[in-house]
Amino acid sequence: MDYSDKVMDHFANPRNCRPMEDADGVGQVGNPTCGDLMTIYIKVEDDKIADISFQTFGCGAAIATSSMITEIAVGKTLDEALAISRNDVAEELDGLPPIKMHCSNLAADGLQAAIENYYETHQS
Amino acid sequence: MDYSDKVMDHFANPRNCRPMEDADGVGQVGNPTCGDLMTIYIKVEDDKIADISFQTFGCGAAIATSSMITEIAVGKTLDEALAISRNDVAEELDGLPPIKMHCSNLAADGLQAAIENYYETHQS
Amino acid sequence: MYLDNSATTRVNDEVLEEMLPYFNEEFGNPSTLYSIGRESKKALELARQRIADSINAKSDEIIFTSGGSESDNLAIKGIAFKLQKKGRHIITSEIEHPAVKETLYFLESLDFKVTYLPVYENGIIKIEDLKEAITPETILITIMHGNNEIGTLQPIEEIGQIAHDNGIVFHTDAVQTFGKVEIDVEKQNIDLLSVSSHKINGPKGVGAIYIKKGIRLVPLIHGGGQERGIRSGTENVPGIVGFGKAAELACSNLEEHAQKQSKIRDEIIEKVLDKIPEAYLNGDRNQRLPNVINFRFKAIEGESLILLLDANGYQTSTGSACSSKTLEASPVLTALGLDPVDVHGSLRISLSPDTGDFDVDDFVDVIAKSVERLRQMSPLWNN
Amino acid sequence: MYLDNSATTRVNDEVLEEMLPYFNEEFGNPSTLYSIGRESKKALELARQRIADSINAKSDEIIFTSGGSESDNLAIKGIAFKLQKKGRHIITSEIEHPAVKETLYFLESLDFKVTYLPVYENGIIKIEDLKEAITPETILITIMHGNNEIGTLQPIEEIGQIAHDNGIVFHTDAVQTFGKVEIDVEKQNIDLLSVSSHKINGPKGVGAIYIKKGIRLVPLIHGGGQERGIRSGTENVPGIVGFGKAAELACSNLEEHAQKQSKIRDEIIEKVLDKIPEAYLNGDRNQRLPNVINFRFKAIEGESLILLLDANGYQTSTGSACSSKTLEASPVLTALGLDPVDVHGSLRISLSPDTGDFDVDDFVDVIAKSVERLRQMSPLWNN
Ligand SMILES: Cc1ncc(COP(=O)(O)O)c(C=O)c1O
Ligand SMILES: Cc1ncc(COP(=O)(O)O)c(C=O)c1O
Ligand code: FES
Ligand code: FES
Repeated sequence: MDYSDKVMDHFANPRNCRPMEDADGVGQVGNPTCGDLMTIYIKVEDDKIADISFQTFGCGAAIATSSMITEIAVGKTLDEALAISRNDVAEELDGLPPIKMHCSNLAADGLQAAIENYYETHQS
Repeated sequence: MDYSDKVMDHFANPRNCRPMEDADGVGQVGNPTCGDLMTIYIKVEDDKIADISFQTFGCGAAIATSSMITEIAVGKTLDEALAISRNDVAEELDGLPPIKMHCSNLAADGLQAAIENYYETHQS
Repeated sequence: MYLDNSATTRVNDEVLEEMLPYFNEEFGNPSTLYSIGRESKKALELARQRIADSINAKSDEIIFTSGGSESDNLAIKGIAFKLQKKGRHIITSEIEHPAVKETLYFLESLDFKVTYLPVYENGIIKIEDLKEAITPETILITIMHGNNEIGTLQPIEEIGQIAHDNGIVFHTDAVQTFGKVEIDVEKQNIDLLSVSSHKINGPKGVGAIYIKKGIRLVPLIHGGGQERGIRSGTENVPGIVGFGKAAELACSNLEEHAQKQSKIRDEIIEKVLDKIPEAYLNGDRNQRLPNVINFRFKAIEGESLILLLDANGYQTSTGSACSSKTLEASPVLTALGLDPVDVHGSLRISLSPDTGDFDVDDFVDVIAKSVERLRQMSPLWNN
Repeated sequence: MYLDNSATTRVNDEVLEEMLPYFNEEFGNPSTLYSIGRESKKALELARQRIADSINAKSDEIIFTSGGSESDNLAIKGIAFKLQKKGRHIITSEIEHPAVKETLYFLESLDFKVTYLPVYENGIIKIEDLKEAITPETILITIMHGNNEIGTLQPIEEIGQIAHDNGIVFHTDAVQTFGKVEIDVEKQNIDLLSVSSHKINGPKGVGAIYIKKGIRLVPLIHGGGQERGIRSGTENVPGIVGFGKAAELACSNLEEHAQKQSKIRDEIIEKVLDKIPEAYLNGDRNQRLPNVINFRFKAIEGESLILLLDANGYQTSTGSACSSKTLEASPVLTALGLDPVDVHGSLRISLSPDTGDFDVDDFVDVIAKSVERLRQMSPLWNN
């Protein structure tokens, strides 16, 4: 397994890793039976992501990609945030081992799920 | 291949290796197609082997056992000489690799053939 | 601190020293006729004798291979192809190493039938299950001696007895136990036994198989007829020399090494179970290798744990080295009947005779802190 | 003076030096997650790249094995088992190494059909014979690049072309040519190629197989999934590192080494044929490896000749190292159509880049005297 220094940094010092009691949207993806579960919490103000946090059960890459996506997403509009792809996450981390690309998928999916949850609970 | 020092000595300095023009008995065994051919020459006096020599086409063990059997046989009565077994030859050489035991067979057979040839040509 | 000796070990300095001349001084081919081949040949036979002595076998019952995987493949395919006319049924356990398991899957694709005996929560097969599984078609029982992930030991002496009572060949994968637990092929009724050098502080790429006199099998590698025709290929002389020396060192000090390691093992087990909530030992508490521990911790995932431990200077593993490539949940832990989520939270710690004295309290402390930290990140903890 | 480099070679000092750290410093398992495995993994991939570069392949087309014999077995059985539904006919030559020949005998026992192409007096197959042997059932052509006993080279580029024109997989055993004669798997139409480390001043017990992208085969050693699942077993990291370095050294100086060796080769050939009556060169004069000579001398037997040469400080061979165990006449020389008696009088001399300058005149003199001496002992000479 060859994790970049950036992956190791985000893994060892994850940013925004905490539950969020008063989140506006919560997304949970993954399956603990398969070894990964990721929860993304967002707070939305003016259609922008004002605050974001995560909790992750998973491998080093899962934790690092969760952390990284919170850094990428914060301050973005919801539309911009929805456009974040797994490649964006992997690139910002200076790459991921091929076998670990699906972990960044998980992060992108988690953020998307949180935004969808926000829309469902706030805009209908 | 692990030849004893004695084998190597008899191979490198074979005793009695020469044709014998006036032999009383000549035995030839082996098959050059199989990589070995041995000729044993004897001179008989008073029912004893007075002189003996050999020529051999074959492996190191074939040459060494030929040489050794001439040393063992010389001076023996024909009956004693007939009783020399392949094990006697191998023992005198401090042993032979298992795969090479048949070479000493060849030497014992060659001597036997020479004695038989002597009987055939002299006693009938 | 290297604590992943079940995966591989450091080559012992004495072992390396004994190997060195065979690379560039006594480099002859052991099959050649002239002087330079003779030293290699002698060295080969000394190594063979050393391996034989360490398991109470005769030296002509030992065949060198390229490692444990090749030995397992040779034993299983070799017997299957040899005896396929007699029957096509094989019995094994659910927790074999992939070198056994994948080989059996391959044979299944050729219409052999395989029974996988369950191992229950303690990671050990039941003799009754084995007895019931035997049919007139059964030609081979292959059950490992010590498990590479959880360290549990199978009752091989009894298994061998049952095999022989039923005229069935018994193979055991002893890659993890050789040099660590006493092996006596006579007493333990073993027909075929696989061992590997790099698990006992010998070099990688060398192994051996014990083949009881009278047992015949089809070779896996055909060719020039080395190793009595059972395993062709120019012999890896330096590697074999190193393996022989490593076996001698391991087996002549077996008791002492086992005692030293099981003391550390027990201390780690007690302290971890005591200090960390929802921490469990995988596999039987007593029937286990002196050098292997496997824990699971609720609500965390193993890879992230070993990365944290590595960052703190302790090199450990989640289980088998191979599984890091497939990302699949460990089939061994799954076979214990654990909750699928818990299977992902494993930590294997494996010692070796050259594991120096170390500060168990600090190690346990690092584990406890790391587990706590990952649990704080985990949506599964206290949710 | 060691002149049996076709049997095995001395490990080059630079090669050994590069291997050493991987025994007891960077000894990690390349499959593990943590830091110590990473260096091994890198070293493994560097070696893979070096082998790939030296035959114009891509690094993911190289799989490491335990040697030439395993590579041959994997190639041939792997394709046979993979394609057996397509057809069961294989074409080879009469002078293959036992690692190929015995593997084919094994497949014949499983009802595969094998055509053995004749090689004629020069030791080279005829392309017309190959064309005629092809049937719709043919799945594999396995013909060696350079012969290990007589040194002749087969026209592999043409063979590969014909294989591909007919949709047949082409394997070549390049154990003797790798590092000595240029190999370009693209240009030479090669699908599978076997190489071995210990023939090019690398360590014993390591080899590789080139598998062209897209070619699928059944593994020989099943298990943990190393080497992309094609060859399981913990990787022999130091051995592989040494092989990589040896390949780099051999292939980057190939031209220079070949010229130097063929000059000595030609000098020995000329002087022996000139000085010794009834001495003959076995195999084609020109289509041959730069480092291999094989003579035959009437009325003498080879083993006794090499023993005499050894006693005079020159280590040579009768031919293949393996044949010393079976005592059979060389099937390679027999395939040349020689008189059976003459087949026993062979002498192989094989050079290496580290063969120092030596006194060819003295060597030829020793051969001449030894031959003369043995002829004096021989009942076949002048009889
Ligand atoms: C139980 C067991 N069997 C077989 C093997 C395979 O051995 P090797 O890596 O030497 O091929 C291993 C180790 O990897 C093992 O632990
Ligand atoms: C042509 C050829 N093929 C295959 C082999 C087998 O290689 P190894 O000894 O590495 O198994 C050899 C050498 O022994 C050889 O010369
Ligand atoms: S979360 Fe599944 S492997 Fe990374
Ligand atoms: S004479 Fe046949 S091998 Fe010795």
